[in-house]
Amino acid sequence: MNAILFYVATVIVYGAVDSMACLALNVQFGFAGLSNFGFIIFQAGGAYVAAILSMGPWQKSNGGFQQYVLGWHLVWPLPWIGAAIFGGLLALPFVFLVGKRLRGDFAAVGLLVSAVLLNQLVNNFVPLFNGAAGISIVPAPFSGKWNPQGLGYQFAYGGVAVVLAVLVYFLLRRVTESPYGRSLRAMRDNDVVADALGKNVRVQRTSMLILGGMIAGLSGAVLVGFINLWAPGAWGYAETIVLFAAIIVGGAGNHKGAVLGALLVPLGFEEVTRFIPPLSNPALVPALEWVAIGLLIIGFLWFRPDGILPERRRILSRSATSAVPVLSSGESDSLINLGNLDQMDFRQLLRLEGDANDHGIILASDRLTRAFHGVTVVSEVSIEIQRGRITGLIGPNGAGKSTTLAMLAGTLAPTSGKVLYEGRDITSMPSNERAKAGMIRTFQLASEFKKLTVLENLVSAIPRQSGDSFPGALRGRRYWGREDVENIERASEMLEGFGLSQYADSYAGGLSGGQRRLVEIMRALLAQPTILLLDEPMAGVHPNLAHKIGDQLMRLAASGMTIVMVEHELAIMDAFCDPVIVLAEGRVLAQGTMAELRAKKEVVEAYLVG
Amino acid sequence: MSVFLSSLGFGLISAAVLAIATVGFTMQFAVTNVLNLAYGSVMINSAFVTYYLNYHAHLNAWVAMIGGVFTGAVASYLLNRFVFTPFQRRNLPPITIVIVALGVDLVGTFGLQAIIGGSYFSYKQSLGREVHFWGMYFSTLQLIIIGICIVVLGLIHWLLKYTRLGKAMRATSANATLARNSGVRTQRVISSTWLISGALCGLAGTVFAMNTGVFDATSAQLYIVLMLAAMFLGGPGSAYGAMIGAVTIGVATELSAGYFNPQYKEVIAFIVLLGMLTFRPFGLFGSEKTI
Amino acid sequence: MRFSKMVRRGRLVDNSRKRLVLVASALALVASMVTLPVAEGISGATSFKGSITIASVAPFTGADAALGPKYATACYAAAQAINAAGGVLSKQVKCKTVDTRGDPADAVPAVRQMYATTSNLALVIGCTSDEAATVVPIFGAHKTVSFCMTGQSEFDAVHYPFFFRLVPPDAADSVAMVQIAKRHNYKNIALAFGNDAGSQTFVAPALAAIKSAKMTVVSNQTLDMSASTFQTEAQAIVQAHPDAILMEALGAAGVALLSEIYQLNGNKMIPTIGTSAMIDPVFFSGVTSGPVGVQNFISAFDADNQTVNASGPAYPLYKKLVLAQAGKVPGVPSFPGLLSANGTVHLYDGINMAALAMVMAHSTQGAKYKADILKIAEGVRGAVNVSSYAAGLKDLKAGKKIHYVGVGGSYLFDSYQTAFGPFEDDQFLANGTTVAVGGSLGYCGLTGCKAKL
Amino acid sequence: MSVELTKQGLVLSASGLSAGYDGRAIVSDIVIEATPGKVVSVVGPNGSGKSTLLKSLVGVVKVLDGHVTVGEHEITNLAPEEVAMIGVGYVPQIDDVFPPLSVKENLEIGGYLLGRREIPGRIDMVLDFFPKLKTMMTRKAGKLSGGERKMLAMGRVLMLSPSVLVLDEPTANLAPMVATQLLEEFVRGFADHGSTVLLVEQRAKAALRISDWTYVLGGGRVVLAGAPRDLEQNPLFVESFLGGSSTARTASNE
Repeated sequence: MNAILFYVATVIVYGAVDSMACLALNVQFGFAGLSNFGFIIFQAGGAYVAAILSMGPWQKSNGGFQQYVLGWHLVWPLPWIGAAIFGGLLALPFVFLVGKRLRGDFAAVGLLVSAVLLNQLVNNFVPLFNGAAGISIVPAPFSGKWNPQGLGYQFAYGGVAVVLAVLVYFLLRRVTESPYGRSLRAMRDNDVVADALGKNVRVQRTSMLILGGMIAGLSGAVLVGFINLWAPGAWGYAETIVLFAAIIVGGAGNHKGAVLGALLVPLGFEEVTRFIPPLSNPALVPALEWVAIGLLIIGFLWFRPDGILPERRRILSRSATSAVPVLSSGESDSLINLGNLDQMDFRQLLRLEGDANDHGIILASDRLTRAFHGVTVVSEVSIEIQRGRITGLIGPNGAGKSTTLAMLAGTLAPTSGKVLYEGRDITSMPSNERAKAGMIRTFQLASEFKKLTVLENLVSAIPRQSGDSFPGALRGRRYWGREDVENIERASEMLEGFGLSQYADSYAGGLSGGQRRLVEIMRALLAQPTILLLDEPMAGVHPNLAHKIGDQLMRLAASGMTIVMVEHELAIMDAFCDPVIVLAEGRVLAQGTMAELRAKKEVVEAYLVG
Repeated sequence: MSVFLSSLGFGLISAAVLAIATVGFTMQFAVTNVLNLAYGSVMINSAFVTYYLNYHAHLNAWVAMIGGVFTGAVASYLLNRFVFTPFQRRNLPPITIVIVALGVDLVGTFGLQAIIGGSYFSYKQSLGREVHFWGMYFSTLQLIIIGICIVVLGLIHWLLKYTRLGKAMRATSANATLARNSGVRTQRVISSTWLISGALCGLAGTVFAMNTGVFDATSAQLYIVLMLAAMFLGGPGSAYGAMIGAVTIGVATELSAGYFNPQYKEVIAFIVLLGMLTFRPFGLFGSEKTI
Repeated sequence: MRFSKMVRRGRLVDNSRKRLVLVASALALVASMVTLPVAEGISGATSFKGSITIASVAPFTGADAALGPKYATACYAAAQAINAAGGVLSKQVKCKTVDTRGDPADAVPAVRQMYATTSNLALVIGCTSDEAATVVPIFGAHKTVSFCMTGQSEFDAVHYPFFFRLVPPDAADSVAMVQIAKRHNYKNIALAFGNDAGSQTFVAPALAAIKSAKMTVVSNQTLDMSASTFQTEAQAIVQAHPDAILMEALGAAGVALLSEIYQLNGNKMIPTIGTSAMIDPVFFSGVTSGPVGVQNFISAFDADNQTVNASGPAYPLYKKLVLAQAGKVPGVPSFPGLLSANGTVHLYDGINMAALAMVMAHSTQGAKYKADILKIAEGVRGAVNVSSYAAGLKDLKAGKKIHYVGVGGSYLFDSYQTAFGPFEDDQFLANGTTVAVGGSLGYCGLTGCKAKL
Repeated sequence: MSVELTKQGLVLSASGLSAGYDGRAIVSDIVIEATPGKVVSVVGPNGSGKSTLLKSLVGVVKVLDGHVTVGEHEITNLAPEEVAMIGVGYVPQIDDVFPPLSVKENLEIGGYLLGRREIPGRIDMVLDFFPKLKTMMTRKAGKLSGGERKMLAMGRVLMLSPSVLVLDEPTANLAPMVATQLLEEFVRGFADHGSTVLLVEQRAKAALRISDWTYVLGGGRVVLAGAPRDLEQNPLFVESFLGGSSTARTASNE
């Protein structure tokens, strides 16, 4: 009978709305690593804007018993579009909370609090959206032409809602399954490293905040068009927690999981519990719902942190040998020798144009100084790096090698002094821009993107990918596909060279220490640096292989790549680095070839006496 | 002037309750790095235990309070022992712990509501006679609460500065590994921290309920926001910062209520919190996490 | 959308015993009773041909949880009498509760589901300001007659054919409050209304009425229902030295405010005039168990209310029936306390009128019997007064025209089918029931109160 | 220096030790022994695993294989606090004090295992040994200079009158003069007084000067060992620092 059909229509609409919300939140949380605890703000904003755009001016409309701003009486779909746009704009004030500086959990708290705050303000400030009473008698789309209470209309509405949800699903897949999506997940796994590879973390986060906000706004519009009323009671901060629960249950980082979660938690819970007859304590059932949601969150995070549908591993390699058992370090190190590194020629792989090799000064530091809480670690270091050479940086522990390297790369701001790139002062240039300009650094500590496959790790580093931007991603595979295949080719080729092909499709997080180092070196090379800053690249790498890598670096340098290498394995320095700069107690002690340095008394002292 | 003084008076009361709560909250963060957003639910559960002893076991409210304090201590200890510690062992990102804490908060708050229903409760307790000086108004009850607050903060100061345990807490919070190298059994220290902070939580819950005069299962849900504001103002993890922060927030909210509009009195707390998060995430004084 | 209210203020009615058992059983129910439609029958006379259902669509949980049970009680009470009289067209009357949680986004699916799971729905009662705006159009679409308790003035402006309102808009309520103040010759008035939808509608009309009554507003406080203390507000009111306070703040907020005023005023109450919604057992027990105490409270608290014709012929039966529901309705601490609660009084009358209209129209279809409600309520020429379903049924069977004069007197509807009835000044007794004092306030409308319409 | 500053030393020995992080060995097959009254030093280029070795001895890093004993106690994989109780005092290279605590409080924490009454006496004893600290008891440890900080770190350890001292690069980031003083006056001093000293040093020559026996680490293994005098003659020694081929050799030995 059609009463049931009406109910079905309602459930369809709510299901679509919840799905849109979860998809949007999942893109922020599951893909970009943004814990947006203020998500509900965006949905609410969209709902309000859709309402006031579709209603007439408040003095006249329905007796003027409610007040609100605007009231433009726009025809569908303008109010919905307006809602989406507003949802996006709403993201801007929150950008400061998701910047690189703030701890993730602090930012989350900030957003949570914003949600509470805005709800209170709207609730108490009547002129804006009619306060606690909310805005009612919001005209449903085309309510003039058709009867919104008709079954046909209701199903049509449900249909539109579902279509929108599906469109959102495909839009988001388009974004996340692109090179840009790869960069988002890279940022999620390790934002500092992503930044050092030239990804603009702040911009990426902002765009995801905006994209998610727009979808949230749209979902709000769809809902308010259906229930024709929107009030603060409908968007308490806890709504967001329910959505988070949905995503954790469904599976973060998986669009299908988000939809599943939406259907299970916000929709399923509500509709099922409605059938329970009232018990002697009416609070019981709703209260138990909340308890259950709390338990779901804790239980899943403990027993199945990846949710029902976990994020799926992206298989890029043509020879899709998925799920390679990750070997323990021992075996793998012997395996590493299998690489045909010596036969490889990276030059055309890395698109290096010939040997433009004048050995001019490309990078220089001028009285570079850095102090941590009053303790000076690097003081007045002035060094010059020549193009097309491998410059070594050595020195005892605490000599300030890594600190100097970090300041050159821009990941650490100097307390005083300058960094000059081809004579230009770049001291204030942010690290990701330096990376774009061709200054690529590696890190001493493991810095792979854990939940990206080895191949993804490498491809993500390749610069100037047409698909590695929001608009680029939107233009779809047809636009970036061929190029991406090429990039994967190049990455696989290098992987081959390092004898790690069999790991192409396994998560980088699972590799042994030595292998992870190699991934990092390969990644840095694929970033096609003009200046390559390596921080102890050979640590934990098998000596034989270390030497092969060294030879490769020599060839690259010969064809114009500039390399700076911090390394304590002096054998490496001997073999490959010229010149070598010795730092001790944060100062430049000496410079020259290793042979010269060994002859220098103060160097021997620095190492043996202090 | 009279507005100022009377608002100041109310501010002092709110500050007293808030200070007790925030100190416990911030100690948990300092020693175990847990942002325990479930704190409010423990508060309200403790407050209810006090109510139960006071109303059904016919104990004097002040006696019943001991039960509340005990509840807070035990509940917090168990929470850390069986929820937060296991999760932390998996060294997950801090955000996961926050989400877990929110889950716990739901269970705590609505578990209580499922049992006691949604109605509201008041202690069997007289406000005592009205006291009025320097343009401030207090009930005897409120003066007692302020007194309790001063004593408790004094005790905390004594604990942290002059006792073996207190110093061990600060050492653990500064560098747990080194503390162990020095022979400190950090696990015990952490447990005692949660017991003590939990006791504060229980106490806070009870005086919170006494001061509002009436409470229900969800009364403390938004209180955590004021605590966060106070904590971040004084620097997360700093007990003394928390005291100063609490007094500032307590007084500021009531002043804004007196001069501007009581409806928006929490707004100032929110603004402070967002401002601190944006510009000085480690507080006005703190540069790093230190008890 | 749907979860919020619970978190903002889950304030409901306490019902202590054997709770843990319930927790367990409820968990079992979640699993087992998923597909089972909800209908709580009142077993009455046996020989029924089928049944009809009357649904109380209202908040049973959330901020306004106190409202739902009042309406449900009205239904159970009326149904018991109707079934005892053989039912409606020999159909048994069953009552059903639909919890909207006071959240519009929650109300829509709740109502849709109600329709999906009840085939024989004949009447809807309840629908407060929290959800009326979203659910009334749905009722209209299903041609279901609804008696709504919303005070929102939007229903004075928009016409819904199946929508009836047995209480005047909140505006009239405010006017009545001011009328009470006038009686006591109060000059300086303070206002304290919650910031929730239901309470805010009183403010503007109250201000207007105070102005036209030549009184002065010395303080006007809006209470943030999510706040836990209201000392500043209380202080502002005390400092303004009002003769009386007009207030509506349901739930803990009202209790907190009154006890803080009591404290700041040197442990003395300030005379307080509440809206009819404040005649509520939960509020009464809350405030009297607090510091204020019973004696101080009842000596200083009045509430306007629509006249409950306690001396009238309908009252004794009504009283018997309401008290007979004790324990049957979840969430009501004191049934005597409901006797003058306007939700219970007027919906009881409404159900009787609707039932009689069904008999008169020989149909339980809203479209068919809705016109007869007006006839029965306002009385056509030569109609005999009846004050119970049984009596009305007898006269209808005897072919007479009838005019229903119920517990709330007789109902005169305006063009939007809103009834304006006479008001009275109620005071609580120590046992939580109320009595009218000082005679009728007359018919209060937006403009003022007059002796006759 | 005062008589009971350190207890009579115990033999600290590790055999067949391999240790590292999340199951991956950084140092392997280590056999070393430190005896009472002697300074035994471990030197080697950085990255050779010196610090990891020490950490594994005191329970901070997991021992994957082999045994560690102090006197007759087996301390393999004991919790750091238990190792401390047995009488092993460990001074890490960095993060060696509690910055927010005052100097006095740092010392008190050092004496955590002592009875309340003993502590003040102990503190005086330590202060006699590091008189410089006397003047700065109320200052926060975070505000001390490198040298003062190191003294405090050692003082903290002395509070429990340890029988074995394990020092990780005490001279790192110290001005050469301070470093030399620290090693020759204090570190040597402990040993001369009969306690066991295991010292990891970056400044190999300085270390050799005060050591009775020295192990040279390379690539996580002991590549050389001997009396300082002999080592200095040994060409491999300098090479193991500035040549680095040692690791290559050990590697190709596999």
